[in-house]
Amino acid sequence: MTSENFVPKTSLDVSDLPSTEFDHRSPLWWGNLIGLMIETAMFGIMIAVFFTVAMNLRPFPPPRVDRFPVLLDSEPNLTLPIIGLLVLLISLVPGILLDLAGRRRDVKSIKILLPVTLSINLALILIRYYEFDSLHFKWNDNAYGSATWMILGLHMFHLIVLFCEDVYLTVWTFVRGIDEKHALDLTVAAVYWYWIVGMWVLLFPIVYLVPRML
Amino acid sequence: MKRAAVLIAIALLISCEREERGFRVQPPQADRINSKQLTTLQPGESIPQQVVVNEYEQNAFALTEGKRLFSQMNCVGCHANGGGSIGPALMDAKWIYGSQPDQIFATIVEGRPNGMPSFHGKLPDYQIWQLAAYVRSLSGQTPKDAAPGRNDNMQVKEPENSKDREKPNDASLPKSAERPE
Amino acid sequence: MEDDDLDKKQSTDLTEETLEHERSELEEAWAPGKGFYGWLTDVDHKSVGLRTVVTAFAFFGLAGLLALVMRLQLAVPENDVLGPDLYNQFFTTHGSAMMFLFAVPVMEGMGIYLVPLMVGTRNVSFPRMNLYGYYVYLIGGVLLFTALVLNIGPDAGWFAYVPLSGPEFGPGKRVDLWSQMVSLTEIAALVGAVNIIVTVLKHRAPGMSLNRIPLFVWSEVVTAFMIVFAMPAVMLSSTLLSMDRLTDVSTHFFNVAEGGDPILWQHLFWFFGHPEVYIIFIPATGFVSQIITTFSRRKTFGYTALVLTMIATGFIGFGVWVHHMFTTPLPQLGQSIFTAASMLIVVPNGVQIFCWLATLWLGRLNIRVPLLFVFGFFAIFVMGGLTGVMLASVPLDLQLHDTFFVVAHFHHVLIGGAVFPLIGAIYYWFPKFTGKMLNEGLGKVNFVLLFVGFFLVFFPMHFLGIDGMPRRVYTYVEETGWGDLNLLATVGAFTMGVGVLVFIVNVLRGLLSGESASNNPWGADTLEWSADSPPRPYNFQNIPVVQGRHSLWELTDDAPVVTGLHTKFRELLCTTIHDASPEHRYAIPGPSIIPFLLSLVTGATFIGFAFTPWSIPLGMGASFIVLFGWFWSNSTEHRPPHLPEKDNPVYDEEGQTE
Amino acid sequence: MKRTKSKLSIVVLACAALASCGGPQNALDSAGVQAGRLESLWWVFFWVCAVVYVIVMAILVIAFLRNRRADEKSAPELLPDPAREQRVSNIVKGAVGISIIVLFTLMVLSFRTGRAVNSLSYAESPIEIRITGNQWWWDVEYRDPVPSMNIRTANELHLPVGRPVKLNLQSTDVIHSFWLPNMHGKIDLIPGYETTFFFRPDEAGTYFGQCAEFCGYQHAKMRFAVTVESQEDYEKWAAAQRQVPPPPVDPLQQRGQQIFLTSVCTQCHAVAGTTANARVGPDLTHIATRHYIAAASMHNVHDHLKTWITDPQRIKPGVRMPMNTYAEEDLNALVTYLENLK
Repeated sequence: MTSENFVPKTSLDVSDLPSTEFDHRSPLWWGNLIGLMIETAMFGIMIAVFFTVAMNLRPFPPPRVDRFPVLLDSEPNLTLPIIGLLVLLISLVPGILLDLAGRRRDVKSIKILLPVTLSINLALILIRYYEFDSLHFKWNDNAYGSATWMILGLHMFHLIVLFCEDVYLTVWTFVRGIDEKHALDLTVAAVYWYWIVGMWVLLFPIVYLVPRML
Repeated sequence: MKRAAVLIAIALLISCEREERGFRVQPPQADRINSKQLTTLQPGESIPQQVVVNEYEQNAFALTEGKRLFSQMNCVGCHANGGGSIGPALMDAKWIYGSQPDQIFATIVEGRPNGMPSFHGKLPDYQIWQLAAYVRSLSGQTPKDAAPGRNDNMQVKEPENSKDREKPNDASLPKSAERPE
Repeated sequence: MEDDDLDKKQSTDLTEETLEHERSELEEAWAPGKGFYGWLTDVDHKSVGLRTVVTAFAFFGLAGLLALVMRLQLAVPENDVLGPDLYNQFFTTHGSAMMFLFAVPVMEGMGIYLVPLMVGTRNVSFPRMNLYGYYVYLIGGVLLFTALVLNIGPDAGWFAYVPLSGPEFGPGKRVDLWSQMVSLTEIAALVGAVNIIVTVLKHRAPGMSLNRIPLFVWSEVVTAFMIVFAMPAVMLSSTLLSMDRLTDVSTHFFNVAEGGDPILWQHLFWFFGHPEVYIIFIPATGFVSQIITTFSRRKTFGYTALVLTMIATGFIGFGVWVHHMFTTPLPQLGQSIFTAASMLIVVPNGVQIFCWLATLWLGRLNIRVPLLFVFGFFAIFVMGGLTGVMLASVPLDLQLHDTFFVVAHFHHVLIGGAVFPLIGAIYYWFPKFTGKMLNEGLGKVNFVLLFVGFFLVFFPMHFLGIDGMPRRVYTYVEETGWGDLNLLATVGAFTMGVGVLVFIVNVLRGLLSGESASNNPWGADTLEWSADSPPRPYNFQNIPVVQGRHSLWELTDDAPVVTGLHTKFRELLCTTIHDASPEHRYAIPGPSIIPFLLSLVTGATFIGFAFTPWSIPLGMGASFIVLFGWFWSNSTEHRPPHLPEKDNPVYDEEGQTE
Repeated sequence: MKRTKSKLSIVVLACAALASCGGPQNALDSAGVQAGRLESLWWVFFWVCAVVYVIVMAILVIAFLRNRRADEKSAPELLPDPAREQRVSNIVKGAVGISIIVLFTLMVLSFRTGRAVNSLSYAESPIEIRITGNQWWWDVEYRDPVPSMNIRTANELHLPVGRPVKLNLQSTDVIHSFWLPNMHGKIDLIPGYETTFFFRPDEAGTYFGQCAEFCGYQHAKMRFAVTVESQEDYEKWAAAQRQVPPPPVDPLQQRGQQIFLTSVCTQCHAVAGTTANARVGPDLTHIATRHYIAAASMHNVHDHLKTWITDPQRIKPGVRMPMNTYAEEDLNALVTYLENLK
């Protein structure tokens, strides 16, 4: 008790405990994880919206309106999306390496890997930007267009956010070096990255394959 | 502090006219129905005519009411959703009988040759002014914040609040409908 | 660090002098900034929590005033105090404010203030994010009421059903501003939830294993998790709605003709909307549990049952939303399932009620104002729960749905189930918040006025509903014969108004001239009562090691305390998730203006989104700049000059510390 | 003790009020088989809930009144007598068990009632009525295999006793909800969805219903009236409704008709047998046979018609009916004409 004159008889000394821990031992990791739960919920709801729309529209996907005569087979193009998916999967390699390097506090490889991931992020954002065309629909053509644009857009938003995060980490690393806290930040960013990839592995078939299956 | 107060006051005024739901309004310029001048010929100096402002063009509710009337009074029948079919298009820059509020009002009230019926006495003035305001919103003459959004039906045109402003060109109007300088 | 180290009590060299020295160092390290700027940048969870609570009560008052005007309008048939336009704005703002700006924030605010104290730590895990959350919430709230003053108040109901709220039938910017308000307040709610969860998971005092966490903390954790899964639904759906309406965007999510669906909106909204009421109710059960335990002077009856029922409620709460939609064309099967779920959720609530009754029955009561409010809670909430059972049945709901019966029901549940415990909680924790006691006599008057007033205003509404009076009507014609009961309700409403007035008076009086409170005026059992009243910025000079479920009651005076945390800068102790044995130390940032700046950017972005889609890219750019500064300053603060090297080493190319 | 008395008296008052309550718009004054089933289900729920409430309150009050006081100084009871705890916890468990059983019973009962009220949908030869919700009035169309036998009216229904009614409901604008408490619960009218709804009126009389889903400015006054009458009366009414009203003979009415046809009215309203055939507003062919105007929110009498025509925005602000200005005698003629549209 902190009343003025009370002197505790015994104590539990924590002064020799470390000041940073990885993974589930770190509050930051948990904060990040719960943030991801929130975003996952968002995507879950968007998927529900997508399928509601898919059930409502006959035929699905609806005929293309961006050209004349109206074209009935309006499934999205797959070339660019598949490229994007592959790049995303490949990007896991530097991602994992960076994660491990962070745990090893291996400054040398960190300084190599950060720019690599950064450039891959950028590439992905560009691919996504052009990916919107392969849908054949604008967001305001019909509910199907709206839903798909929203899903792609939400995911692109996360690509951009992660890109910004990496920019920050790169700058810090090259200016101030790697300390315990930023080693932790690297691993946490890695979790975010895995989540982004995982989400897309889930969303890709929904956005691009379901229209062909229904 | 004072500036803040001023800003708030401005916001207040703007939003009030934007969002006002005028249920029992007196129509603006109700007196002008019969004061249309069909020719520039007149004895002596021509009377300077001040431009009529239609407050409804600033008012979201009035514009929406105009939109409702536009379909319920079957304007769509000829003008389609502004794209025009039997009647001229209303979403472009071209105006046969003038793009000014009072000119549109007159066109609706008096009717025009080759098909435009006269709504004289068929609608209360304030509803005609609402229609006139909406007609101008079709070519983006009204503020985007006040213009109506998309309809809950098949997408046929970009909604009024997304329509970019056309530059009205009244060159093509017949002498009769020209406004005297 | 091993678990059994907890029991290894090292004799300590703590003396008056060392303690004095430490205290002065802590005072310096944790002191907030000076003056208004200091207030603007203060990241102390207590100041943030208290601000949230006060702000929420302010909005409660405003929304309450709106309610009084609405009651005036309904007092007699064909009344014209308000036209339909104003009335619609009023009831929509009343509902939205009560749900988004009062109920959820006030519960989270109490959590943000109390949870760190109750689990025995010095601040939340992410203090700056915490502060940011408050400012975003403030902006959202001010937005709603400014809009109302400017005649842009939302007028489509707090549920904003499309198509009435859609682009075709909701002209102007009213609904847009509403949905931006929703997004802003939900951001705040989510930020608070993350903070509460992580704080409870990682910063509990040594020895506070999962089965020793105070019930209020449990309730806040369950609530926080519900927020995490429910709020995204409303954030997203309100964003979809504003995109349907937005200039140059006009998507078709809710446009039947283009494959959208008005019923989709109802699903999305109630998927948030029903968990919402448990998000409001569960913290209130936390209050009730704490108050009952303290004032019946005995261990809580059925602690485990209470925890499990809270969690159960949290889960089932997500499975009942369709009972808001029984009158829409839905498949029979779906209806039956949701009826079953809606009735099932009564069981955990019943268990809670029984456990509390048992505690009261077995204990020796110390009847003070907080306990009176708990009494009111029972009398009102139980009735609301029972009418809830009626509404869960599809056939009965066909009659009662969207009538004043439902108005009566959810006011019984929300006012009885949340507001009464909340006011009781204010009476209970006011000494801790301010170091002053509230007046018992005034408290009793306050309780009686609220209690009687409540029954006068809301009980008659049951009959009005059965007699055919729908909700959300701005007036009613004479021959319906609804006049008398409505007049009675209006009288009751003003009685409640007086009651709230007495409450305010009591609070002000307490602040100005209340008798000063000791650390533990109620002889309560939870850790916050071992801190000073009001607590110091660092809460505890030495974090206690918890000995049992009722920490203070079971505290032996040779119990060890935590030493060795840095006193020169802000540091928290992280403990393991399950049994809370010390794990590592965790430096947290101090005061900063950046959260405020970021909240400004967020606010501008969202309000701008009511007018143009371009606010999103612009806002993202601005946020990036601000966040860059945020992280940078955050990181530099982890290397304060006096921080021993071993606490945050910098590594060189070889991975060796320099 | 006082509080408890007041609360008990409230419960008593509740029973009294519920038992006594009735009227032309009351869910517990059933005039149809569905409402009857719902009503009996209601009473089961009501008494169960009442009993539970009284029990809980009794325990609570006794717990408060029992003479075991303490204050914040008195030592907390951390190790209570285990036997006693056990007894109480058994009681609690029992209570939980009982409440589960009760809930289950209630659930089964409500499922059964649900089945029962839906069973009528197999009834043969119902009267088919298409009801279209508009902001803020009800468009009513009696559908008959023979198109010429259709009846078009608004805001008022006439139904024969004991014959099942099938409603096809749809909405042209926003979501409305059709609610006729004395006959059945509500059903939503949702744009893009066509919903059907069955009920059977069993008692003659006039009943009122109202839109139950918030639908904008005049949600409060979007009412409708239902007259349940004997088969003969119904047939008489229907026959009259199918007639085209004869052209007016007396000069005043003729003037009224002329005003009607040449002024604003025809833009929205229809009168069979004239050039007025717009479907924007309610059909006025037999307006004189209706008891109410303005969506059953005013009695259909001379003065009301006048005020309604000239200044509807004062009576129902926001309603679609525009304000009109007529010279006094024109107005008289117009109203006289309408009053003779039988």
